[in-house]
Amino acid sequence: MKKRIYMDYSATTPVKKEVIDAMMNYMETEYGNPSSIHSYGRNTKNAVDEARDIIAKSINAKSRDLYFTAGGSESDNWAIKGYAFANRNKGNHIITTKIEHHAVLHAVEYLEKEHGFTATYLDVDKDGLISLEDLKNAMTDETILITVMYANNEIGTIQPIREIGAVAKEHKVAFHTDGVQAYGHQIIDVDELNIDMLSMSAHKLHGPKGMGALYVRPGIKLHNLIHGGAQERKKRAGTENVPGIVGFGKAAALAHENLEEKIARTTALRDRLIDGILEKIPYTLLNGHRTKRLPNNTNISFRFIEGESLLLSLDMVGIAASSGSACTSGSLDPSHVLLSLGLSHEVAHGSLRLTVGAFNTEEDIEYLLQELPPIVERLRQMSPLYEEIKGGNA
Amino acid sequence: MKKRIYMDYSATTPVKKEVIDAMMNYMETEYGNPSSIHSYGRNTKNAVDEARDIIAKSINAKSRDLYFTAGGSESDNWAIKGYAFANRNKGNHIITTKIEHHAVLHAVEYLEKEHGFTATYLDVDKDGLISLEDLKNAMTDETILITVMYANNEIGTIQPIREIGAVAKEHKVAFHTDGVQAYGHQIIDVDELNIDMLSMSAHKLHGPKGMGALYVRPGIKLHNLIHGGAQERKKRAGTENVPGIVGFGKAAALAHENLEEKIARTTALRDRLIDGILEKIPYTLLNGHRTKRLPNNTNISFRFIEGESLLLSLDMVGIAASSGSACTSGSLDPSHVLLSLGLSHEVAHGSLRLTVGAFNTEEDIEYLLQELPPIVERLRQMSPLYEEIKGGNA
Amino acid sequence: MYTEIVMEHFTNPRNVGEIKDADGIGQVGNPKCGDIMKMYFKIDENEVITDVKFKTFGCGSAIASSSIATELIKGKTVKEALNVSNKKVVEELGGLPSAKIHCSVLAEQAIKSAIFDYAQKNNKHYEELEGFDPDAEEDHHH
Amino acid sequence: MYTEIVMEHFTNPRNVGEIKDADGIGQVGNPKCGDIMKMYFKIDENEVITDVKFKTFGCGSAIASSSIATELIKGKTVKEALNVSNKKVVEELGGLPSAKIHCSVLAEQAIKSAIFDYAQKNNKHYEELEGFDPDAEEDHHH
Ligand SMILES: Cc1ncc(COP(=O)(O)O)c(C=O)c1O
Ligand SMILES: Cc1ncc(COP(=O)(O)O)c(C=O)c1O
Repeated sequence: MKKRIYMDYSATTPVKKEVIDAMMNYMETEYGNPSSIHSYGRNTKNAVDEARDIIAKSINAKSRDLYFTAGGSESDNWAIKGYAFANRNKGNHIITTKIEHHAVLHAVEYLEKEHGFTATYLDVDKDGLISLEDLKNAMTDETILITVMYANNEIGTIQPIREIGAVAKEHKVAFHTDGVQAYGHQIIDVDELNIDMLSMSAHKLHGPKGMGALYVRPGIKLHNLIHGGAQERKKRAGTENVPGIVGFGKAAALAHENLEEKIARTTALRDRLIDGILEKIPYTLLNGHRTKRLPNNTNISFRFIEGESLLLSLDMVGIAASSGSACTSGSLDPSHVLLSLGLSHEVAHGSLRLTVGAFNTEEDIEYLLQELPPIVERLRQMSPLYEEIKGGNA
Repeated sequence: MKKRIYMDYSATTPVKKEVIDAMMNYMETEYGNPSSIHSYGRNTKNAVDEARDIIAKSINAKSRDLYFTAGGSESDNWAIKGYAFANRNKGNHIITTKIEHHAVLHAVEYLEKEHGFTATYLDVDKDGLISLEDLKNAMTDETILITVMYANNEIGTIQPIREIGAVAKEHKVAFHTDGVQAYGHQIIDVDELNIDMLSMSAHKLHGPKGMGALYVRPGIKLHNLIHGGAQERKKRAGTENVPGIVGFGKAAALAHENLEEKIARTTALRDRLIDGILEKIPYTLLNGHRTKRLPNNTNISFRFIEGESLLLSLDMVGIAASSGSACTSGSLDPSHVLLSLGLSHEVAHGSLRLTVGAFNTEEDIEYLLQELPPIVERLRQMSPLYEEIKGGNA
Repeated sequence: MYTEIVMEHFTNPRNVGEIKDADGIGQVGNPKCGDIMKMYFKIDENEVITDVKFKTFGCGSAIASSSIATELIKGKTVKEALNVSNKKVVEELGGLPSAKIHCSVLAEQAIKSAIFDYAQKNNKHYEELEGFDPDAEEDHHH
Repeated sequence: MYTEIVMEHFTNPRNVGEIKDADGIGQVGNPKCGDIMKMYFKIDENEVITDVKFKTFGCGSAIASSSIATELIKGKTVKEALNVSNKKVVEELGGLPSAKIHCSVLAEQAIKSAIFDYAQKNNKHYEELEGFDPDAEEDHHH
């Protein structure tokens, strides 16, 4: 079989064998509805409770404050719209950033466009970091919510979450953070970090797709996004996705086993990747902060070439990667995140995201470092932009 | 092993072996994000497209008009809130019924309470049917949406969908129907039935939990419920639950194989159940229409006893059933559906729902008919209400 | 959902039945709410509850609460029976789901109600029954 | 996503390169949008395109479109080349995803642009080029 190396862990991850095994029992045998009284129902209810305990504990929260959802996007939408609708009597202003995932950005824009809210979109510096000064200056009497992502999905930059939480606390506004890329990859303590709401998604940590969670601090009031049955303490209706929940619980448990060691291992792979590429290939540029970044994230712009042709070429040698966010590919505009860093459109178009994970080895990295330079060179040879530069240099 | 007979197919269904097999490949091997360009992504994208084609075809719709969601509740909430928000310029009145699932009822109530809409909740007759006269009389200049469920989850009654759709069409208002209990169990043609929006849920037809769909007729405008990435033609964000979607597709394909034969088989089991119980046990009453009902649904009130103790007793002899809707158990109030039929609280409390399915046999029915009478008699012997009647009769 | 003790008492409830010539009969609850408990007491001249039977319309925990409550008071004096609280019932059952605590309250009320009946018929007065109204709509809905 | 023909042309693009003494050079597109196509034509006295090379900055379909377009016109007359439409390019590629149709438009424009350059230098006039503006911002964004 052709070599296949997956380096797109931030787009999604393979479901671990142990996770699949845990889920299987709840598809084949224990398929009851947790709301049912009979034995089928009771058994699944216990399984749901256990998974909730695992995930709550992993962020130092109480189980009763954790709600299961159908993914990171739902969690983000619920936190933001739910909070805005339930607290509009306190004010109508929301603060966020220019580099949020679209699940946050479009939810905030929707509230602006259709429901009378206003929003401030904070700038970031060339490394993708917001400024706490800017944040404080953006606060008005009408501000009710700050939503700033924990770690960026494209460039991996990690924001000063604790400090943002402190600003929110001081001003008595709620703080939501999109932790989809961070959860399971960083040590998160919602109390220590002053987080009021945290969005999580199972498929970013070897759990199932279509499964997420939202932590909501006691006292925070939200309107439901999905009304209906009494599930999730009446806050999120719908027959529980029991296999999904069980799988998420298992994935969370596995992710938090020796998390620090895993972070160290992944960071080493990442650093070899970043250093190797920057060293071997000229006209390259690392996007995102060099150290305040996700342990798995490498994002590099290759001048004079375009990202998609790079991806296709890598795919042909068996390497799966991404250019900008997987969600936005198919669009002609370059990523809003890269543009927010101050990159020109042209350079933003030529970016490559390599996100490594549990199943990557050092050999994978060496293979990439061997395959990538000729691919870049070949595409550059085809590029009229490179020709100009060489002309200039010659 | 102890006998275990599952007669709670309306709460949820076992996932079929073929469905699990279809899903497995997309957990273990083809785990890519459908939005990704590389081979992992392309393979999953094709799988999603195929599932969409199957389901769209099964309701005589175009694939591009079918959107995947995380379940029936989300579909209902999206259809109702999404339509209301997007069409408030046309009016603020919604027509629904008193016997909707809470996913519809609470969504409509939320719009009333928090967003300035008004609603009419149509009565039903003793069989659970709405009157078309009432519907027409409820129409005002402000009416924008009619949402009436296809088939009721507790009593199985099937509404005159085509006729309701015709009224909606004539008055140029949108018609949404909660088809969660009907889809896969009835032959549904959205064009023939004048349905503008149809909610579906996979776990009611041997598919996975946490997976649903919404059909939306071209021209119907909805606000998104979940904003974010460009998935589902930009109408429903979130990384696609690929295994869930594939499983739903497979379940839908299986459900529609010889559907008419299956309906006949299930109807025969149901009729034996209904007739057997009514014949063998006195002081009983069938809830829901005798013939305009789901082929799998039996709902009977047993006077003088309470439903939960009946369920527990059945569970002890290995029979899984439900009393009212699984979603509402745990609440002290009897089901809003049964009360809407005109039952007294006392009688409503003593109701039992038996919903049969693919894995039930005639022997199961006979076993139930043998176990149920002594259980009912034993509970009645304990009941002070029965004592009174006997006293009166003696 | 239920403890083994609850299930055991639901499956094999003690003291089910009626006492034709009871000295005190109490009925509490309301079919609207889905539970009615009726208790029959036989009480001797020393105010000892020599026999007790119950009938209950209600859920599993209502039946189990009735059963354990009758066990707790059989052979006890009226005074002792009046001191059986709903907490005691829950304790003896090894716990009840929070939505079902009201069943234990009902059992306490049923005992009080039967003794109230006995007290009225025999012109007795118990300070534990002060303020007790057997016909009050018990408010266990929130 | 892409047909086999597209992938084949992306992997083995024909006619990549420059022509130093080209008779016509055309460049279209814009780095902002992520694609630039540049074509070099060698044209003989009979107005036959004897050689053609291209350079492209862009996605897979932009490169494949350039490649197939150069194949379509090599050895053809200028007149014939002017009649190669973007539809023809898509057809020859066995189809393009709808989001990528603009790449085929770019290829058509690149051909026209190179011929426009040749026409200007040689004082020629082609009615197919009437109204063609090689510097117009091609509007392929919606
Ligand atoms: C009629 C009806 N509508 C909606 C739902 C909700 O579906 P889901 O549990 O998939 O969210 C159900 C089932 O619980 C139902 O029976
Ligand atoms: C930062 C971030 N937020 C939100 C999401 C959305 O999560 P999901 O795909 O589970 O809906 C993603 C991933 O796609 C993400 O990376």
